[in-house]
Amino acid sequence: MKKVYSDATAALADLLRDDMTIMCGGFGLCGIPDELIDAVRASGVKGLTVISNNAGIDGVGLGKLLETRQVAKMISSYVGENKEFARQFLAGELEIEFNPQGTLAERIRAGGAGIPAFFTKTGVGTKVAEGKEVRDFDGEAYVMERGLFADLALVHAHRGDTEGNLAYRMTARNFNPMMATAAAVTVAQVEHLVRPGEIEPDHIHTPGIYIGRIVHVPVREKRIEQRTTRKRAEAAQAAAGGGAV
Amino acid sequence: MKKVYSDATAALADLLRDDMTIMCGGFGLCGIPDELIDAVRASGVKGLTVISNNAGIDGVGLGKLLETRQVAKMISSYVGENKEFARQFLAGELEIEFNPQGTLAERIRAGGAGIPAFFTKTGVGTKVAEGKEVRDFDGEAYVMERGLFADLALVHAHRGDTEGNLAYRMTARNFNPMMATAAAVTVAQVEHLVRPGEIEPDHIHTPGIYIGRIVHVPVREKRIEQRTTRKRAEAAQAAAGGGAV
Amino acid sequence: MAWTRDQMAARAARELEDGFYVNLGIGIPTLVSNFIPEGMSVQLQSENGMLGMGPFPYEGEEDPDLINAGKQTITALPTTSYFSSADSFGMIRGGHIDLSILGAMQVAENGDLANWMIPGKMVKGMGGAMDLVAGVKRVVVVMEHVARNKDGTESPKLLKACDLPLTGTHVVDLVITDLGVFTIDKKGEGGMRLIELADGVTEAEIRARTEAAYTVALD
Amino acid sequence: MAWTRDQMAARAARELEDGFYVNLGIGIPTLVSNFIPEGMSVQLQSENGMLGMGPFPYEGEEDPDLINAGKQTITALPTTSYFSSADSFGMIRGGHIDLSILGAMQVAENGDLANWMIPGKMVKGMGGAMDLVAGVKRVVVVMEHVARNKDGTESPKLLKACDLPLTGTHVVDLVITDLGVFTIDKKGEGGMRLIELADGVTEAEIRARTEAAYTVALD
Repeated sequence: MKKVYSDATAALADLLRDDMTIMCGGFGLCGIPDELIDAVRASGVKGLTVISNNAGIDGVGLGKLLETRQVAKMISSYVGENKEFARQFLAGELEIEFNPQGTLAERIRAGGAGIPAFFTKTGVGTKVAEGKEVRDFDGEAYVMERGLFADLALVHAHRGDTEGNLAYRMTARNFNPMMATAAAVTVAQVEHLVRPGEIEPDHIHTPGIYIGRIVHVPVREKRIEQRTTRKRAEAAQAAAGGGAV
Repeated sequence: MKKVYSDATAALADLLRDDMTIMCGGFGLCGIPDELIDAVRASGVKGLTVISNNAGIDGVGLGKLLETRQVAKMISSYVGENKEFARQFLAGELEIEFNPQGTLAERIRAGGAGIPAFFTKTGVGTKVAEGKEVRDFDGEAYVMERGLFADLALVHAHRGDTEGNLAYRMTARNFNPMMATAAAVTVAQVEHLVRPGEIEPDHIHTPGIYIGRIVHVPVREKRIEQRTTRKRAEAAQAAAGGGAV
Repeated sequence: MAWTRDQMAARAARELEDGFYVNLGIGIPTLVSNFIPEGMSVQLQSENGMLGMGPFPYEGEEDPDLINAGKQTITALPTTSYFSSADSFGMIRGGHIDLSILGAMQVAENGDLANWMIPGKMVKGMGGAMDLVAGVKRVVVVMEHVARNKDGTESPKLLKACDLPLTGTHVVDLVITDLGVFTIDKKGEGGMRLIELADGVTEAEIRARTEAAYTVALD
Repeated sequence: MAWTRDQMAARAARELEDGFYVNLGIGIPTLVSNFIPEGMSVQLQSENGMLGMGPFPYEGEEDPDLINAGKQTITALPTTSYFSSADSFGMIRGGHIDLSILGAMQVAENGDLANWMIPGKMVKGMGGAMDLVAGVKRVVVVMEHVARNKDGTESPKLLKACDLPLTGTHVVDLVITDLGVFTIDKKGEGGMRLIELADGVTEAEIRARTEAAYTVALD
């Protein structure tokens, strides 16, 4: 079983088809499988349903698939940073299903864990609960949400071994671990490809069983969406005076 | 907020009461919070409902609470290794609710994650589904199971920092992470107590938010339930000839 | 006269307690972290998968892998842990976060909250707001007392009932505006209660600019 | 003449494929790991929270923190990963394990399986068996063809319908006994089919010792 592919195009070649459902990891531009997204764009497949917390920004991440009109529907929690998205949506060219972020995360986890439906308080009494079963448990109302499962999941990890075991870094973890479990095939883009055993088994976040294919994409440049910093002088001032109400 | 207590007795002193529900981590004797169990025994509280995958063995782990008749009910998946358990059960002194192991694990995770109920294929058409809602999703039958939440959870970890962040070791992880999330108060017994920052933040299995109290219990002796080994000669032989069908 | 943004944040910080785990929304709520009293342990959760959020990085030390839920670069602390989005919202939905401080477009006297969409305008999505208000133990709203319209008029934001699509029902415990502070008995029959006035603000001024019914219980 | 335990395990090993993730039950199924063909990548899952289970440790190298679902001491491999029980059964329930090989007390011609309790006897619990049969893609039972009773008589274990409490319904794909091999069309109408005879066993002998209806499709 060879899971390692030479590049993103090779890894996705026989997996892509029109009208398929693709999960795509990442939060904002953090932890997105950008090289795999580029390969989807290059393939020209269209009519895609994309499950992703966000929709990238113009020209970056999933924004690239929006530019080329390859996406028919997004299932997301927040898409605020994308002008092309707004244009297509307002023109009726793009369908969007908004999910509360936690409901989206749990629906994906459920899909991967063989749970077809679960109940949550989130969204009770709001538009999100419209058309869904609402039920009382111990005097509190909960809405029933369904598991999500995709044809293909694209994830990003910091390290991966040739067996497919993955480890994520900091907040680049986000939706990647659940998505890795919730698709017929999962393809991982890893910054560092290592031999089995090099990731301590207690530190593996995604066991190799979930990863069908893996591509080594060394980091070139990672985009930052909101570069926020403090000045050293300010910091010193804050440390000196800070804290008191 | 000081989470660190000097010993198990001090950590549990004001938390224990008759007829309460306690979750207890571990699989067999692996990863059990033995010192915390000892403190429960010493306290003399009784009428306990204990949620634990197993019931220890005679005189070890939860077996100690059975000896003293402190347990009124067990919620478990397998209790085969305990003679005193069998005696009390057959005498009608002890109630037992069997759950499939995966259903038990998921019920605990659900309880900790605010999910009052979920659907699973496990147990459909068996005694486990009796009296429960069974529903079709996409042509397949699923049974509805409820989340579990306890008054107190007792867990064991390999390392813990004073903030309550925990890391488990190998298969001693088992039920501990979910149980840590699914109780009003969770008390952790850790083999190594370290300062915040000493456990790499990407390697923390249980964030400190779930841990109310922490006790440092350096390892003395860990019991092994089934000591199985191979001889070096056998191994050499297997390596030389092995593998072919 | 009314409270400034910093004064509102400072007032919100008085809701913090030692050992609290807190989620702060975007805008004024973010400022609350500047007012955590010295020596008080408050860990900030960021719903994209982090507990123990530190301050913004020094210039040149930004790490693209380390952002908060507002997509801003941040830093870690010795107490920090990272986890997946599913685990993060398990923490939120399971009631493990003590306090959520967030902004709002409208709050109703029964604790209903609207802060995610305006019909007819481009909807960006609710993000984690619905999960936070439904799951967190105590929800504090920090917002301007009234909305300023483009034509120069103003509209009340504390209402008898929200007319914008809801983020959650019966979810708000406390509202801090630039004019004062209100409690809401979100699960009971106690309604909304004015408990503090901002510096120089009168109860009459608040009454004139509030649609919601409320009782007064100033110290 | 019939197959030995090792021969049954060897036959079960022919169900393995390169790249498979497999869960082995206690007893004969455990022996299957001795018959994994050289050069074939098969990772064994242990439902207490491990993927990539290695052989038993050398004497003196047992680690109490490293056990399998039968509570036996084992070892790790370079491919090993550890995870929680919830994650382990998410893997099982979600259909990610390719093959489960386990023992049984009874199997019915519709694929029903009973292997966890005998009414009137002390019940030990089902452990992970119900989750495995419901969740794993393909379920192979390895068992003696008949049960030997204390009075010397024997009872069939391949039945028209199980009379013991069920572990799962419509779950078994293949049954390997000491006498032969049967396929079951567990979700369809194809029923049970005898596809192989053990060395020296006749179809007549199997028919005499089998209650279940089956068709014959020997090569």
